[in-house]
Amino acid sequence: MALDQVFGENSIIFLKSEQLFDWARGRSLWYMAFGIACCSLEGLIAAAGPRWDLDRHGVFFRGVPRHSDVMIVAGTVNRKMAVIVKRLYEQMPEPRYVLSMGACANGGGPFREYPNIVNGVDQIIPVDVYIPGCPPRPESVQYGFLQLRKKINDDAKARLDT
Amino acid sequence: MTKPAPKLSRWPGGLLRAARIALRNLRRPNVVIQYPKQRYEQPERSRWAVEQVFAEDGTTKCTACRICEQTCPDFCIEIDLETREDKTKIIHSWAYERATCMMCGLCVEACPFGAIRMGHDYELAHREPELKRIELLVEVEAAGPRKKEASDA
Amino acid sequence: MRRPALIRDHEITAVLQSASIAALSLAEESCLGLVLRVDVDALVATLAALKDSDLGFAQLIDLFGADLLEKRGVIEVTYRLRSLERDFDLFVKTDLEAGGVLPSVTGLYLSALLPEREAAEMFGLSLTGHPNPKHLLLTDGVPPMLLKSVPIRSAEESRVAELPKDDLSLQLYNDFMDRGIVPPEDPDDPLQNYLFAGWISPEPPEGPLVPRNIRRVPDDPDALATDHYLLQMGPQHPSTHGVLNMVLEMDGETIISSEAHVGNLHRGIEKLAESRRYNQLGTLVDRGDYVGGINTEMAVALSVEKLAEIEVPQRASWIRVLMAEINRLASNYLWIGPCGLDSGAMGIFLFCLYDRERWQEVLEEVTGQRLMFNYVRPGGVVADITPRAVALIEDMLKDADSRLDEHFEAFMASEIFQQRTRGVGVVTKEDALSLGATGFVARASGIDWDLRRDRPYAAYDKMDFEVMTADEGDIWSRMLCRFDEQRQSLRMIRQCLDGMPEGDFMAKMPRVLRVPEGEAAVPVEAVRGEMEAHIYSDGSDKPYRMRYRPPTLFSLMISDLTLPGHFLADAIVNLGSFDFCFGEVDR
Amino acid sequence: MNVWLVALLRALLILLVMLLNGAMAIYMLRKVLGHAHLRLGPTELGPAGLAQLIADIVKLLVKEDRHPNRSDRWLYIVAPFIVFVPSFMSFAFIPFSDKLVAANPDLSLLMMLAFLSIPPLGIFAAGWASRSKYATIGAVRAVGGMITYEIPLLLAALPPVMLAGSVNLQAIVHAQSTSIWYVIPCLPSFIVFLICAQMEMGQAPFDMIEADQELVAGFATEYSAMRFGFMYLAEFAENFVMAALAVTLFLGGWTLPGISATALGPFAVLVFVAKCYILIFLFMMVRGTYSRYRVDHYMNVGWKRLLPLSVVWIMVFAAALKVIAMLRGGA
Repeated sequence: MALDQVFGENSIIFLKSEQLFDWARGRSLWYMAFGIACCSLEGLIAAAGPRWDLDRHGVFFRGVPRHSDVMIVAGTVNRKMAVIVKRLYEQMPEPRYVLSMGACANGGGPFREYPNIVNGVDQIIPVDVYIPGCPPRPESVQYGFLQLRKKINDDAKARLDT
Repeated sequence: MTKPAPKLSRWPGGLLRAARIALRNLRRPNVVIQYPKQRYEQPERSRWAVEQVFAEDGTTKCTACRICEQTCPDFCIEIDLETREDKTKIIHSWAYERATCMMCGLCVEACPFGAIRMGHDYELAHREPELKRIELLVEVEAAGPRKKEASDA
Repeated sequence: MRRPALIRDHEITAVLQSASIAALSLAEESCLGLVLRVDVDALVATLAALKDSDLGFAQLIDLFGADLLEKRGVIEVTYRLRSLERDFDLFVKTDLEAGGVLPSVTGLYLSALLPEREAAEMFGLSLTGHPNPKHLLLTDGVPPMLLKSVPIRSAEESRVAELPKDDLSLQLYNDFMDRGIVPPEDPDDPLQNYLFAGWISPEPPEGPLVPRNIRRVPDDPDALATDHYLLQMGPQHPSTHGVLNMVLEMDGETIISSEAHVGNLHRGIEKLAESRRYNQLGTLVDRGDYVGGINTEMAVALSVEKLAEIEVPQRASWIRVLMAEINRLASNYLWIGPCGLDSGAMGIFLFCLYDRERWQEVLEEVTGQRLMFNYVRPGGVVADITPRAVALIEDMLKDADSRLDEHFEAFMASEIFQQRTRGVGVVTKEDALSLGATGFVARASGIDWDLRRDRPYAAYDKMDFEVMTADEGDIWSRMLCRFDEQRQSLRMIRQCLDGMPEGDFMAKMPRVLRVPEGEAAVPVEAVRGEMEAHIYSDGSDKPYRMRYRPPTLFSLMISDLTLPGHFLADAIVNLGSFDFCFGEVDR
Repeated sequence: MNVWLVALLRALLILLVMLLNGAMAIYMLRKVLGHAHLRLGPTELGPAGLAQLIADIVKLLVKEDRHPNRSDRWLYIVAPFIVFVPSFMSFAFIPFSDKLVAANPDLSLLMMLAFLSIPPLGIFAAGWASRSKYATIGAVRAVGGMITYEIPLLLAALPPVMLAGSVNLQAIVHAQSTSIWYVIPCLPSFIVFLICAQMEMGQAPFDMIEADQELVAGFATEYSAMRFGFMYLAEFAENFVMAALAVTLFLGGWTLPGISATALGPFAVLVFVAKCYILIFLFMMVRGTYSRYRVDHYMNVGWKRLLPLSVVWIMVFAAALKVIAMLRGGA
């Protein structure tokens, strides 16, 4: 068998290890405690609370963008907050994901007529999963995390098929 | 002055009491609702995304009167309709921005025909941005305004 | 209950005569009470005379503007003074032309510090004599939003609105731009405190925020002086409870001065209220104090009912009191928990979350949502309480008191926490008065004032409960007051359940409510302090102007005062003890 | 086999033991904190969430390792190893059972304590090199705190040495297996030892170094991916080292009161590890309930209360030993 088959781009070892990495990335998502408004009470605090324990899925709260993989934008992003959100997104290490949580982050929500509001975080940073609701239930955030895990698996499969 | 405040004592009495309570809590059963397996049964009034209510024979109750479109404070509902000569209306698209709706239920209260209600499905997370705006009714003939139901004000 | 003699208008005219000020008019307006209209340049003199007089106007409760350019061609600025001994509120109003100059009254009442900045930037006025006249909520390049001439986005605009890319102006960009500090392009630059996505200006903010004993640089130069550095407790910080951005000037670990940058969550609640109907105001005000939604909705409902003379059925008032107290319990739990977490105790945070979940179950059962209720409307409540909710409350009340004692024992009585909180973050009674503190912050500093008892609204006059006040004013006494408030709420819920009268829950309301011309404000004891929705109506179905008095904006000013001199660790627990809610501060 | 190969094999074995114990401690913390707070720890992956551990570590391995560009380049890279290597080396002296000990020099107790005093330097280097203000405050606090609590730690470890008459850990365990466990005669020094151990591990109520709420992540603010993984693992490995030290010095190491050393045989290791994990469980429960001291509070607890207490206790202990020796000798 050609050597690059063994160690090259699409060799067996590379494929298997890639699957393992994607499995690990999907299973241990650490989110950054960055609650802007009311959604943070439901999505970050109540979801990590004793009733809907996010820790079961391996989703753990880290206070620092350096250690976290998922950034949950929970709340309204207005003009003053937009650059702060963008800068914090830049400081997260590479395989990073964004969960746009709540009506305000998805598309401006109840305040989208106010000229000072950014209508939807996807104008600033690439968003992976949108979670409708105002505020969404803690379970809808967990459902969002399951969607994110499916998305990571799909990306992994797509990378394998090519 | 109700309960007098405990004085700051030199001996760690408070710490030992806290330890006793912590150990008692260790024995308490956990209160987790394990989401994917167990589900929290929602009360009947809980409000999530707007859904259409269809009459018994499957036709829509919506008479395209646009009251809900005007009531919604954030313009989440957009009805594109065209009235033909004989006064019947065709609803080309009953678009509803589910992702930016604040689920306050004002449109359901304002709808005189009870054509929409607030659903109970909270698993609405989606990945594609196109799904933010979904069409609830497409190319449907609006119901005639004859039977005007008593709306629950 | 002691009812001191109300202040008659002749007493006020006597005070003005003695200070030789010619008041424009002094009239009793229908829904508002005594209103004193004064010319702009006599404003400061009037307030000074009123403050020094023996009528006891010690507190400036609120200060806001209103754009009456179409009606009278003026911008009207209202000052609401309160005298606690005489239990009386006086409205002092002045008129300014568009773009006028607003004299600052921070010399008399310190509580005008932030509201003046906000009134000036929202109505395009300019401030004189203010120690720190920067923008508060908006950023540079944004027009004064609350003027009627500034439109909000139309339906098409808001549906597809792309914020112009280059217009992402940021107040801090501009602040540092004109100080000649070029922001580093690379986000990884460590010299910036990466927590705040901005950067650090070498020298401290100019102008002392609070003109008190703040040492800008070490007093004697030859002492072993460590140079001060700026620490940014940025908008993303695990313990700032939201998007507060504190610029702390630190000397080692002690804080020299602190300046709060707010406005990161400014969503224009007051501007949007001018384009919403009266029964839709609840959805906006819910998102103001997003933890205590029912109380804020009740404030709007009471003001509108006072204006439109709607008589609310008995049962609706009782349900309002019941739901308000349940909401207060749920919100207080979300204050005890984070206070514990700030000082490191993880256990108490999660137990309080579980208790809050059980109370949220009741709120969802009755109103349909866990946090944004949209339940209290002008005229009553949307729906009646269900038997399942009553059952849930019953079994909750059985062990609620014992759980509270357990929390108290497990967390508050431990010596470590007491060492962290006794004598820390002390707010003296004069500071609390001069900075307009209301609610539990005032009660912890010795001001015996609770709107539910002193000016009962809804069905509070039929409840019997006590109000606890402590007089040290440190974090420990704030916690004691709040714990006692929880116990009183439990008592009130018990009384509500027993004494709930029969009857319908909503008065006969027209489909579209038109409120006659006028102006009204009913102060409500919201969870975090006194909140009122001051509504100007012009006869149409939409309010002409709604002022949302944020209680936490005033406790933010108090925290700025109490921070200097403490350690960084104390600052964290101190900020947590004021229970900020930034949907309300930034509105 | 030649000596070098044996030493290398032992080192690898000890590295495996350390990684296993560090990872186990991380998993145990999340489970214990979960159950102590009425919730479950990780349960989705693996039998009881055990695979969660592998997922975390593999994810940390493959994460992008970014570091601030104007930081002190070499110190930034070296710092995690200054934290990791000493706590790895101190694993070598733990007597797991009669024969199972990697290295058994005569002064194994002193060597272990010496290695345990190096990580504060690593933490300071990490905090200083990453040039962020929060990290620097964390670093300065780390050095101040750990130095304050190392002296009482050493003094608390002295009474068992006096009783056993030797500084070799294996000898202390043998001495305890013949007579009673040393926790009974020198209880105060056991309590002081536990308090100082809690401080060395940087856990609440002495959570100064990585005070989540105040300093966001303390010295590890600027570290991402596997560098942070090293320090996180080292901190939890130190958990195990402190528990092992406390067990060998005070709770009779791998021996059980009644049974002799030979009868135990292979079960000695299980007994030892079980005792260690009971102590680790105690540390974690304390971490989950108590709030954090302020910086100056725990400094004066260290200097003004623990230090004099342990010095006075040693003098009293020595005097008591002398008196007992005289009585037994005399009678």
